[in-house]
Amino acid sequence: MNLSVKLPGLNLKNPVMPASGCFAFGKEFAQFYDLSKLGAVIMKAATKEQRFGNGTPRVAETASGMLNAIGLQNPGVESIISDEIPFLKNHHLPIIANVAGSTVEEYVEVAERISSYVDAIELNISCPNVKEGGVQFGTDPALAKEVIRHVVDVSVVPVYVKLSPNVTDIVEMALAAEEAGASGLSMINTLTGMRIDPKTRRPVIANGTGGLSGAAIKPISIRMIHQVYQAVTIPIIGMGGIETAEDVLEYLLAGASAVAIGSANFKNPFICKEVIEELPRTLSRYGFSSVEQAIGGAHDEEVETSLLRS
Amino acid sequence: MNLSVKLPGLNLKNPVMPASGCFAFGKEFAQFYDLSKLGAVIMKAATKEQRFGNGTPRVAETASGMLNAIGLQNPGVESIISDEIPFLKNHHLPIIANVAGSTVEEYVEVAERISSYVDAIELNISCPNVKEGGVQFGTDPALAKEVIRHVVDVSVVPVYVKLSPNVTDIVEMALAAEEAGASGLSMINTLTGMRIDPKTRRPVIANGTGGLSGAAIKPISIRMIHQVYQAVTIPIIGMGGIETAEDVLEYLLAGASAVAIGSANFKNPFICKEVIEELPRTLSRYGFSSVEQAIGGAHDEEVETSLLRS
Amino acid sequence: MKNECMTILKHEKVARDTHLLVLEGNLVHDIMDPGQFVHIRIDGFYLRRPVSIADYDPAKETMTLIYKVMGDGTKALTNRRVGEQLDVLGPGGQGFPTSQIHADHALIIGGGIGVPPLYSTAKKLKENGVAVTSILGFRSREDAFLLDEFRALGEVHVTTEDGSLGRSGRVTDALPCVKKDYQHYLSCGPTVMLKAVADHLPDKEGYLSMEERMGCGIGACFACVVESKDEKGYKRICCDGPVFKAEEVVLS
Amino acid sequence: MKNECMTILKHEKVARDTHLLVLEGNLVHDIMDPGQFVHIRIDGFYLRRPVSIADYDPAKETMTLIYKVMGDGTKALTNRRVGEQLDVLGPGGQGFPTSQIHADHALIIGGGIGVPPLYSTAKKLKENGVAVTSILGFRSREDAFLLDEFRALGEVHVTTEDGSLGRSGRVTDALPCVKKDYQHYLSCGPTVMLKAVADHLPDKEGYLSMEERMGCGIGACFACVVESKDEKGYKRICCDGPVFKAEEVVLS
Ligand SMILES: Cc1cc2nc3c(=O)[nH]c(=O)nc-3n(C[C@H](O)[C@H](O)[C@H](O)COP(=O)(O)OP(=O)(O)OC[C@H]3O[C@@H](n4cnc5c(N)ncnc54)[C@H](O)[C@@H]3O)c2cc1C
Ligand SMILES: Cc1cc2nc3c(=O)[nH]c(=O)nc-3n(C[C@H](O)[C@H](O)[C@H](O)COP(=O)(O)OP(=O)(O)OC[C@H]3O[C@@H](n4cnc5c(N)ncnc54)[C@H](O)[C@@H]3O)c2cc1C
Ligand SMILES: Cc1cc2nc3c(=O)[nH]c(=O)nc-3n(C[C@H](O)[C@H](O)[C@H](O)COP(=O)(O)O)c2cc1C
Ligand SMILES: Cc1cc2nc3c(=O)[nH]c(=O)nc-3n(C[C@H](O)[C@H](O)[C@H](O)COP(=O)(O)O)c2cc1C
Ligand code: FES
Ligand code: FES
Repeated sequence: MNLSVKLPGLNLKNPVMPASGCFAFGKEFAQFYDLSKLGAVIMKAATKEQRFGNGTPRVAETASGMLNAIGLQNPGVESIISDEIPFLKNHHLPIIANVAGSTVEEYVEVAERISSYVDAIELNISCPNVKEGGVQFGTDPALAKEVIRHVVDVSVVPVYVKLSPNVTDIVEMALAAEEAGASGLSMINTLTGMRIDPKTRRPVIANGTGGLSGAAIKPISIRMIHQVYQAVTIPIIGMGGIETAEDVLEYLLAGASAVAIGSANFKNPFICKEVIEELPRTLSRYGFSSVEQAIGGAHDEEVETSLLRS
Repeated sequence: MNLSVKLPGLNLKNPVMPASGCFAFGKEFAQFYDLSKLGAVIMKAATKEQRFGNGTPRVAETASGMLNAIGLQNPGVESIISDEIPFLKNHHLPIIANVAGSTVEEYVEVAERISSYVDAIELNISCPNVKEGGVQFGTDPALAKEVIRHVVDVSVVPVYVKLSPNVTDIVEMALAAEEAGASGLSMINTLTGMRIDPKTRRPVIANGTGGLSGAAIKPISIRMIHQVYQAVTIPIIGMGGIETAEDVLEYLLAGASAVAIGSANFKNPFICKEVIEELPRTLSRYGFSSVEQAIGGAHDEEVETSLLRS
Repeated sequence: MKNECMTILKHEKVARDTHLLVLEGNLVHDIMDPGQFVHIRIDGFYLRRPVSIADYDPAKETMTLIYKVMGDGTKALTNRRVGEQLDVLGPGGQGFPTSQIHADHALIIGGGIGVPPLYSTAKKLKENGVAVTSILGFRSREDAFLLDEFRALGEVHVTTEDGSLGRSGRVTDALPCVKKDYQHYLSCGPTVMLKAVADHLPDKEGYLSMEERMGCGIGACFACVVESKDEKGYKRICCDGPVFKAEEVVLS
Repeated sequence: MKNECMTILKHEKVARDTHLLVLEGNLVHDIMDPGQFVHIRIDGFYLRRPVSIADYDPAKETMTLIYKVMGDGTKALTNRRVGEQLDVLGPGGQGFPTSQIHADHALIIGGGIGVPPLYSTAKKLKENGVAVTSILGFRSREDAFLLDEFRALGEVHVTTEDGSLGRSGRVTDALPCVKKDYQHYLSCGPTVMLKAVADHLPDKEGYLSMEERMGCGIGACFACVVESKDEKGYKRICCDGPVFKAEEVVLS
């Protein structure tokens, strides 16, 4: 079974990678399995300087999901380049840098600095958990275009724009990204949510709101990817609630060319490896002979399925 | 324990009511318990003429939730007035009419016709499952204002505007509703989602997309109500994923003055009754002596809680 | 209709991916007709699963369900053990009106997992003095079940898609084999099969049991509608059905 | 660290809302120090639950956990039966470095559900020739557990908030009763208690086991950080801790 997918800057041997922020820089997961099994790896967000993030608690549980407000804690782009990327390079897999910032300048500086060390940039204009920057770039098409254009200009590798689902019109945002020169899209980041603890009468998360991820959000992500796939020509990396190889197939059919697994790594540290191993069986059970064949399948005019119920 | 809440047009003996579309016009649930136990009842959407709704399948299961695309099937406003409301009137409880339409004119006609038979109107500008009308009024503040103004003008009872969560800025929509004369808000309608069946390679729901409801969306609704409570002065009826009396308390603390239970009626037909019965115990366990006392509690400056862990 | 935690008395595999479940509880007294269904809650799943009542015994307060593993919900159901409780809502809907069928002979036509509700239907008919001939279609030999039970009630024609048992083909291919003169047929199976059956037997009085994805299962959500030929224009499968007269509904 | 389905050998109530769980599996061989924890997956809950290892026996491949029902997850855990399997990730983090404590005497200070990890800690210390005195605080008599076990290891002072057992008050109120000369203390309990303890004993070498809400439990998500006084500025409780030197972390 051919699991490989070719995307701008990324030659993936399989379409499955860990999502940004749920895998740090890989070291912790390397004790569980060989990281070279992964299609690629998306690193935790990089900002210009070290960031300490939000107060704790930073996570809360929800029905079939979780909230997080880590607040982009990371050691800063220089430290990532010197201390983290070399470890990942040893595993010979495509590396994607998640780039964040508070201002256009910061985005540009981080992207410029890191792009020559990685295979692609995932431009995070959608983090709902920081006071400045982050999500306002992800909800306003004009602001988005500006930051994307500048980052595309300085980056030596393709730029994938990570979209926020907290918008009225996801297609408009996707088109803005495409027009501004994005090589691909990454969908979706978390939905802004909140839980209140009746004991303390306060939000569970110190930051107040947090980003909702996990199986709960999968239908929203699938819907958005299905819409966006019809509107753009650049490829989509899909994510949100993936836990099984069937979920991967659902994303491929909706229009994703590759997928990322986030919060499910916390439930099961082997999840990426297990999903990759299961994927060929799942694809062939549903009549596919490669990953490429399944991409966008839900949009094909003619479908032949011999799977009848009796 | 005083469970009563007074809202414009609604003297509720308790703050719990079934949500629109999940309880039809009450007859089916009357076989399970006495409807007069309810705080109020929100009827299925009414349109001017009978509507047959969308193709089937109309529902799909998701993690901790469900998608639906019923498509506002209803017998039309005249039939609701003559065949459905009399039955509910027998139970001596406040009746809220959910009003829908494709055009401003239709909304106005339905509201004008039905308002004298009910205690309040829930103006549904947020149904994601119909081709025309519905959600575009719920995502554009200017359009929203127009339809709300006209409906408020013709209605003889207070108008609660049901907001769509599928927007970038829920506060903007809430403020628009308040400015246009709404007496209250109803939050939230469903989030637009999709599931794809790998067997058929097509969306599970005939309509393609459907509205996501259930426990999965509760954190999003709580967040939106928490935001909107700080911005408006009109009361909020909260809904989305309520399954327990603790969930009700979480909504009250976030800023809802009353709540509606939707999809959970399908899991457990007794859910509204059970939650109402459990509510006094839950309130007192967390130190409240009335429902009113809990409303907006998460926004109070000073909180006294003696609940320490040891 | 009741919502009851019923006790699992028996739970065993009867064919490929097909399990028989015997439940005990008060709710059994409310069953009016064969062909009604129950709506089962399965831990960890948001929606209930509708399953037809295959057999029931008010004296013993038991009912039998036969279900096929189609997805995650029915798969999880297979893990429930004898002695445990199952949250059941029902009995729902309108079954086969066996007491209104006054005839010498009736034809039963069941496809796959549509067969179970026809078992108690056939039993009731026989009790009422109506002889029954049955056509039971399955995909393959390993999928077949209840054959002996149906044979005890009358003539049985089996079809399988792969020809591994009985006649090769579909249930409609076996229609010419039925030599008995019957005026009524009662059928349950996938909608395509029901349509084929109805098209083949335009002159007979037919009763069809239909399936659709359900929300509430009690008539309140309008998830399970089917187009009907009456003035109202639609029927809800969960409460107006699942059994309809063939001419009442539009099969597509 | 391993992810293993461990077998439940014992599961019983030991105090109000407090349950003892004995698990068997290979993972026990990986335990380095008392005070490490395991991360337990509970069906139907999205996040794992961290629970300290109260005792362990590599020879028997068993470990003991003691947990209190605090919310829905721990409540669901109480329903798991002897003989069933539990999905456990661990052992995680850094425990109490008992082998590095070279002293005649050490003080153990545990509050409520912070007591369990201190049990194997006290045992290890005693094995290494360090005498232990323990202060164990509970809300009330019905919440107390492991008292006899600690008494078998040395002097024990009990405090309860309502005075129903031992001295009335908090663990810090019992500090003056400790007449033994100790240079080290090892403590686990709510953060407010840890802070009070550290403030009372500024001249002693202290080890604190901390709690925070966790995502991954393995160091990858940065959910569980605490401010630290080193150059890096933070520590992750799940992997750099849960046990820290008192002066390493900023308690607030
Ligand atoms: C009135 C009625 C009677 C039925 N009687 C039987 C029976 O006696 N034996 C039996 O094996 N099956 C019966 N079915 C079909 C049975 O309900 C489905 O096979 C079952 O719901 C599949 O659940 P799942 O979790 O395994 O599949 P999934 O595909 O995971 O289910 C996902 C969702 O789709 C729904 N769904 C999937 N397939 C169907 C279907 N064919 N009809 C309705 N809903 C569906 C499920 O209920 C669930 O909400 C009946 C259906 C209806 C409507
Ligand atoms: C390192 C460590 C060791 C622990 N050891 C023990 C022990 O030995 N015995 C024991 O009874 N408890 C222990 N706890 C606390 C225990 O993890 C929580 O009581 C438990 O997670 C509560 O889960 P719940 O589902 O009952 O509560 P809920 O409130 O429903 O849980 C909701 C979420 O909050 C988290 N959470 C709630 N309270 C805490 C808490 N105090 N600390 C961390 N996360 C929390 C849960 O893990 C879950 O993700 C320990 C915590 C940590 C961090
Ligand atoms: C704890 C946590 C931290 C995250 N950090 C980042 C981040 O730094 N940058 C980013 O673009 N997305 C971040 N995300 C979002 C995920 O990459 C992903 O888009 C989202 O969680 C949806 O996928 P999932 O449902 O599989 O988790 C984070 C998510 C979680 C749960
Ligand atoms: C089957 C179904 C039908 C619905 N029909 C309507 C409707 O007619 N009008 C409306 O305003 N909301 C409708 N809703 C939305 C609910 O009233 C409610 O806002 C939403 O489901 C969130 O609440 P829940 O999570 O408790 O279900 C419907 C929801 C469901 C599940
Ligand atoms: S399933 Fe709700 S009306 Fe039939
Ligand atoms: S819980 Fe993820 S880093 Fe500690």
